[in-house]
Amino acid sequence: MEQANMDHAEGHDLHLTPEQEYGISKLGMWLFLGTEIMLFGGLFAAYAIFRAKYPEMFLESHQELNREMGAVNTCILIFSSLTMAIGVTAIQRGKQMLAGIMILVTIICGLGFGVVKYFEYGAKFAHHIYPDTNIFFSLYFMMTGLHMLHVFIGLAVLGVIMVLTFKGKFNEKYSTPVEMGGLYWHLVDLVWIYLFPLLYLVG
Amino acid sequence: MTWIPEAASNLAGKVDGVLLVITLISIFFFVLISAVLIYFAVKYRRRREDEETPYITGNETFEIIWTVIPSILLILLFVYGYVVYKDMRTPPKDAVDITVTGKQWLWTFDYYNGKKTLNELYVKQNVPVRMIMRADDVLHSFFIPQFRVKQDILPGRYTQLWFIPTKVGTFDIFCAEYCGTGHSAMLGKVIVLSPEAYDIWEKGIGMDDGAAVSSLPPAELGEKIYKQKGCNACHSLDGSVVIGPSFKGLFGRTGVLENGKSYTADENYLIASIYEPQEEIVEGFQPVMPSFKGILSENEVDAVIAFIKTLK
Amino acid sequence: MANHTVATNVYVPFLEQKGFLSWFLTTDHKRIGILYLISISLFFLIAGVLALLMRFELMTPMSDFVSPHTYNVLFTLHGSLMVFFFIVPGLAASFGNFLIPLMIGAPDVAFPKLNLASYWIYIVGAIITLIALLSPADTGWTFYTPYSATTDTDVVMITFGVFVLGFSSILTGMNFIVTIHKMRAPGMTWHRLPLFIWASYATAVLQLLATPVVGITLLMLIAERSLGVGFFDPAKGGDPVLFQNFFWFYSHPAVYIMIIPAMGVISEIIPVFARKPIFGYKAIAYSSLGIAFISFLVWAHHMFTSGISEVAATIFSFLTFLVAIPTAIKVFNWTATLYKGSIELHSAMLYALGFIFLFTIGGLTGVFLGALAVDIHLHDTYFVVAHMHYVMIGGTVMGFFGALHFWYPKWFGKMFNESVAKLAWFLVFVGFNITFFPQFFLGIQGMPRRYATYPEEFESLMALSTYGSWILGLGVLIMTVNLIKGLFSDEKAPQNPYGSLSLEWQVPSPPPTLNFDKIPIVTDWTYGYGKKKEVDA
Amino acid sequence: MSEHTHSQEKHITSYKTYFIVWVALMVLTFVTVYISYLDFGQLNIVIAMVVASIKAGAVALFFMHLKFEDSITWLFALFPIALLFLLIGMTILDTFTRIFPI
Ligand code: HEA
Ligand code: HEA
Ligand code: HEC
Ligand code: CUA
Ligand SMILES: [Cu+2]
Repeated sequence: MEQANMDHAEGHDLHLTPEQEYGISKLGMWLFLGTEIMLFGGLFAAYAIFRAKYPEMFLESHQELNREMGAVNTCILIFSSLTMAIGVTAIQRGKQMLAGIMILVTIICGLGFGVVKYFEYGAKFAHHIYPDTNIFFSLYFMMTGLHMLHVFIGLAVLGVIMVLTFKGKFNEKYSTPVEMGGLYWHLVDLVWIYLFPLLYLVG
Repeated sequence: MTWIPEAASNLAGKVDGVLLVITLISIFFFVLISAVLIYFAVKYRRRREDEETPYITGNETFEIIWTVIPSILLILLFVYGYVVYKDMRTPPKDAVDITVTGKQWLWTFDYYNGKKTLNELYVKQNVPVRMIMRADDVLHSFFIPQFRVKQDILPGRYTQLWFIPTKVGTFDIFCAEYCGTGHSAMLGKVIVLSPEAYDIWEKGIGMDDGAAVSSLPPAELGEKIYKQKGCNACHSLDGSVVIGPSFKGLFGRTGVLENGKSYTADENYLIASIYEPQEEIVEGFQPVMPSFKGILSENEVDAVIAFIKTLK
Repeated sequence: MANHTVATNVYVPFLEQKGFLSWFLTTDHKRIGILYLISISLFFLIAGVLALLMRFELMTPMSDFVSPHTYNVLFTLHGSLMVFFFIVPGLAASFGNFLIPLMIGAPDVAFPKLNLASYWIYIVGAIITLIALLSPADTGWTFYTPYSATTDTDVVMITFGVFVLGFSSILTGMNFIVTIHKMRAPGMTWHRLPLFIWASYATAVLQLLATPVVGITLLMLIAERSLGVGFFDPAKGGDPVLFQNFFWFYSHPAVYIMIIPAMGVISEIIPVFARKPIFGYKAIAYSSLGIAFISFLVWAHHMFTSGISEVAATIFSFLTFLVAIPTAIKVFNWTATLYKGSIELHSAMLYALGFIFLFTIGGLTGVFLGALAVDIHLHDTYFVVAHMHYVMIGGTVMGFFGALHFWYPKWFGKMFNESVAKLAWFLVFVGFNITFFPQFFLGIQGMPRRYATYPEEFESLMALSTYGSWILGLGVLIMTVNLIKGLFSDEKAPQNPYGSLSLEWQVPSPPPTLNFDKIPIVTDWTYGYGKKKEVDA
Repeated sequence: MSEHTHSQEKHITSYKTYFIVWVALMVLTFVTVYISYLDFGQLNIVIAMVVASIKAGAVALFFMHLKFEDSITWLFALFPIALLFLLIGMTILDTFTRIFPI
């Protein structure tokens, strides 16, 4: 039987210790990532089916995509994942300045990713390729679009976290938000790791 | 009315077999549970506030019994249901093919012998039929309760079902998949003819169903067509608006079209409305009426118009 | 015996604070529970009135009260509001919020702010859907393509509302899972948890992992309508049946999102009023998880006639039968709990017993539908309508009403009139059966669902069903009035009127803001009723 | 709060580990791109997916610290993936075993 030492539950707020709060947030974040997988899941399932049904269409259409741009974006995103991870370790070690800078670099990379995507979409539209061109492009636009949306949400979240980091709100004792932001950002990377080969390479 | 509709196809009896077995098992469990529940609720009702109750937290033997027995029954039921299903899904080689097209909100049947009917399906008693089905617009579902057959029909792809009609008579065809405003009016009839009667029908020419009908006075023939060819799905006779304008007082009426022009419902207008309904859309209605070109002969259109004239 | 170390220094009931903001910015799980309770009840009443209108139209075969189009709109709204705005958030969000922290001995849920956000997301979704009523969709609650992609009515708005609502469901599910994992009081081991908690946990997993799929599916449908993509449009190479696969991947688990919390409620009510430990605790607890898991594997039983492959149909039929097994276990264990009990027929208990009767009928008719050959005949007939109302009203709504009557004194600190409650129960029970039992026969006879007009041969049973719906409506009305009147009565509810051992009854009624003065130390499970010989861990 | 408060000690991953993982990711990215210019027929997608999964695994295990998480986190990380396979698997099964009468 465990001992109760929970007298601090009195008072106005939930007095959870930072460790408890950390455990709670982390589990919650992972659960949320699970739903994200299922959210993209519908599109992945549609991809699998239509690819098996129309291999030629996929092969032909994917050649319209710009492999180099995709590869560049992959590198940008992987690099941003690295800087994000370094940021997390930095804050866990109490290095606020380094952490802040790393998050800043991550954000810049995210923006860079957006810029490349902007040109990619622009090029597609210029070639009169739209979401209703065929099923491959429907998938392309919806998958990358939903991913882009996640990038933007991630950027907004990281922006806030960065400001707070520079303000010195986080340190080796309390770094939960930075870590959660990091988990989310890595998920964005993770999804792209699949999108890139599926759309650009083996269409 | 019996609790189960008449069994009018070779498949019906088999389906009813499964239905009966499930019903019996269900009644057994339902009666068992209700009886025990009521018995306990009465026998052990609280008589005094301080009654003592035993501390029973479970019993593994019971737990196993009531897991294993239902499991076995359920698996048996699955197998029985599957066996009959397999039968329902496997048409015999010698089945005759009839093509069905469903569109909002009519059925068209194309026969192997080149005939074509609307909303009425003619089949020969004891001859296996395979229906090859396709939709023009949205999902529909071809359902004949007395035959225990049902299959959705989809745009862009064929589906099939089969049956052997065993009883002479007329049975309902329902559209069982929701397909829009006229869904509940998308009704048809399957007419099972004895082999002799079927041969006579087969020999009949054109789309009229037999000489007897053509000899009707035009207005009566028109009324028959109104019901048979599905006009009644969309046009009422009592002035109420279903999907299309009511036929009541239609002849000679003046109105406005979607394109702003006005019109008078004279003979030519009515003929055009039936053959090229999409050309002139009455204001306030949707362009959903199918063309009856190739379905109604000129005589038949004349008959319909004669019928409409009688509706003052 | 659930140990309670509730001190009695300053007791401030959570209902004490007044003012707009104290409600609308509250992070108190009990208040958020009330907000949900009010919202879902409103939707239930609105959608219920729509149902009464529908039944009124169906009294005669012709379409004489409303036009077919209006009828189609009515059942679309009735189904969508009932499913997405009443029954899916339903028990899970209202009673789940109220009870989970209390039952596990925690001051609040794991993420109180997120909890509030979930509620407001629900409201945003509801508002979007209400705006959609300006041009209501006529697709049925299942939004099947291609009809939903082509109809002139506004499908985008209502599906977007449901999409937004989905996030509320997801976040609530996530919140509850974390709460149950991380916030249990010391000594509250998994095998001491009240069964309602197990049920909420299973439900939360379903909400968390099934809801995003319907989200993306509806998004694809919206893209289909607004961007012209063709995933589900055969003319563009798409496949309408794929939509159904995706939709039911969510919507079948969703039916267990609806029922599992109600099963949890029943598992709480029965032991208390029978004064007996629940029979087969572990079997009931794990069967909730079992149901949740298997429910992901059966979705295509809604599609046996849709043109899916026979192989798939066979596999899904088999798995459908499996899902009946954990349910059967629960039903038998509840019944066995009554054995040698000291049974009080309180209104909450009447609802619980009603649940067992009616849900058994609903469940058994589900087995009819799971059987391949029989489903071919019964699919999309009134048999399905009857089945779903037996499980959803006979099951979930009975559980919901039971929960309302059971926890009412705890939640509000007031009492309702018990005799009136019994009368209302009787009307609901009888009215319900008169409304929906005839529909089984209608279905077997072949009467298709979603029919605005119908052949005359079905008239007598349809009319009977309509009369029944009036009795049912009257019952619901009396119950609602009785419960609302109770709020204004002077009768104060005692802390623990039924002698329950569960933690929520060990704090004052209504509970104080942070539930407990001190986190309690739990030394026994929740169901230690009766003369005890040994302690069960 | 009963959830064992012991061993809440965090594992802090070193910068070095991150760099190694990053280099591995870059190499693997290069490999997929390179391979995509060759033709292995049906195998193309298999290879691409295997490589992608290795990369995803590396991100999850090291960048996301999954390697150091408890079993519940693992469960909730893997279960959705299993469900995703179920969704894909069963819809594919359905789509490609259908009967077309003509
Ligand atoms: C609360 C919601 C709920 C619940 C719990 C269930 C429970 C079940 N449902 Fe139901 N169902 C719906 C809500 C629900 N359903 C809805 C809303 C629809 C229609 C959707 C639409 O199209 O609009 C539907 C439709 C539906 C269909 C599709 C019908 C069709 O459209 O053709 C099927 C087919 O298999 C089905 C099966 C089942 C089964 C097998 C169960 C099982 O879980 C039941 C298990 C319970 C028992 C079996 C009873 C207790 C057990 C015993 C007493 C033991 C002994 C029993 C035996 C040995 C048999 N349901
Ligand atoms: C939780 C789910 C739920 C609930 C509780 C209900 C409740 C009811 N349902 Fe519903 N129903 C569905 C879910 C539900 N339904 C779904 C999903 C469908 C399928 C839709 C589709 O096909 O797309 C459906 C379809 C459906 C049909 C089939 C329509 C068709 O296919 O053509 C019918 C027909 O009888 C029906 C009837 C009823 C009735 C009479 C009630 C009664 O229980 C209602 C009881 C009455 C009330 C609750 C009102 C009480 C209030 C008052 C008397 C006034 C007081 C007012 C105020 C205080 C403001 N429902
Ligand atoms: C699917 C529904 C549908 C069916 C079936 C249908 N109609 Fe119509 N009909 C309409 C609609 C909608 C309109 C109004 C829009 C238009 O003018 O096309 C209409 C218009 C008409 C008009 C012009 C009415 C006016 O007020 O100007 C005539 C005449 C007509 N239909 C005859 C028939 C006949 C005859 C049949 C059967 C052989 C038939 N329709 C079957 C839907 C239908
Ligand atoms: Cu055609 Cu319903
Ligand atoms: Cu289901």
